[in-house]
Amino acid sequence: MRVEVRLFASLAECAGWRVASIDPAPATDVGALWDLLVQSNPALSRLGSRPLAACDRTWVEWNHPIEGVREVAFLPPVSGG
Amino acid sequence: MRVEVRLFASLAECAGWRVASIDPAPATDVGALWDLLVQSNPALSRLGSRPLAACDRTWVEWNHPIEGVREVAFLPPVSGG
Amino acid sequence: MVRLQTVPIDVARLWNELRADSDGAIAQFLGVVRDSNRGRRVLHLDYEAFTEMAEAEMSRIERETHGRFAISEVALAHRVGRIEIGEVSVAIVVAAPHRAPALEACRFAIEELKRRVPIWKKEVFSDGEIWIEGAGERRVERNPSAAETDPDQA
Amino acid sequence: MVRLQTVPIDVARLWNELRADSDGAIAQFLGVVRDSNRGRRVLHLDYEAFTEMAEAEMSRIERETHGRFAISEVALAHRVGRIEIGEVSVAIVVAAPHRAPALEACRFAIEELKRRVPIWKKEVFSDGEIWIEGAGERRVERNPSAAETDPDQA
Repeated sequence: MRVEVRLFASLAECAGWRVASIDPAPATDVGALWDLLVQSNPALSRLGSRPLAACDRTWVEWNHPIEGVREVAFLPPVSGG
Repeated sequence: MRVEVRLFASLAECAGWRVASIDPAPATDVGALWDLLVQSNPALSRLGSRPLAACDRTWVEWNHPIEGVREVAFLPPVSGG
Repeated sequence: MVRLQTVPIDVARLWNELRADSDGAIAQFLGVVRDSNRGRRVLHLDYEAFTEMAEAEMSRIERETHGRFAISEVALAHRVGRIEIGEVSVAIVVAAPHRAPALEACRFAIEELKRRVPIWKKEVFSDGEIWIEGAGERRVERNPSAAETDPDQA
Repeated sequence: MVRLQTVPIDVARLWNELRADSDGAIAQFLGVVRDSNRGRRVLHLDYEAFTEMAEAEMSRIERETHGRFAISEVALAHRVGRIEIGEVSVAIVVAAPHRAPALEACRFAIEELKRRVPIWKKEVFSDGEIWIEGAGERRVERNPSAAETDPDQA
């Protein structure tokens, strides 16, 4: 299984990429997937607390399962308006 | 002593006049002055409850004294906006 | 900025005049003439004002709004005379550095204007006219012999 | 009506499109790009959106606003890309028969938009850029090696 992972704003600039197709194993939820990303991109940990997450364009909690999800987005706290 | 009395909106249409110079005696407050007007214009009593009042362009209560006032306005409940 | 005017209210111009580069928020309320009231078709409205007192009262509301909220500017504009369906009868525009005071000041100003400013509207129908007086809408027909209180509104 | 757009927001046109003759109230909020933030002079802003989700979230807010308030229409428009000082970044316009629901729906929609819609702004200064993230404004310098949390905003 692979999921499409998307990063935005400071997260994308920090990681140096915006979209990637990733095999999430062994992560089974969104929080564990973020931890995987931080392992391979240590700069992401400098941003402080964990970002927000959305699965298939809907806000989710960190324990949201990845099973059946096509796209996981990691999002800084929003600042539109 | 004379005061300038002004009527607006339905009150003016009902009385048939908008401004008059009136000797308020024996009335000494705004409420008594209104009662005098109703005596000489019985149609005004058909409007139901007493209107609002302003002395010299400021809202006042019914017991506001007339002494020293140049202009007394009787006003229906407002409906601007 | 306070305006009682017979010509149409130019809203975009109002807020261009108000806004400064240090303002991040503009809140605005417009009252517009509706085509009906309680099922009766309105042709147009006629607004009458006690002009001198209305301007004084609007200026007092302007000052009170500045005193209560962290805003840069507030404009109160009201039109008088004949106003057609769809035209703006009243406009409140507030410019402020931030949104919460802008929105709260806008609401305060329109509520105070409707409560305190001596202006009255008359609805004109194809078969008559009615003064709207007060929030309770005591209605008074123009012909004194027909004057009555609308029992629905008492 | 929901719009995420790179071209300037034409506010007068928005409310002319929304308004019907049965509406007596139009409430509007505009966010405008300010020339400074915490004493630092801003040259312009760059807004980035997660476009597909932002549009979906704005549509959800539109539906929720209709569900909560007695309104006729609500428009949410947000601009993305580079925006100059004094330009409108966000517009909420509500048309309703009466003023209380118009004002309350306008406030609800802008608060929800700011809380939930995935859009981020970057302030561009003469000597650098800063992402504004969240109400608490955690600021992240562009260069990862300079990334830090602003102690004033923690």
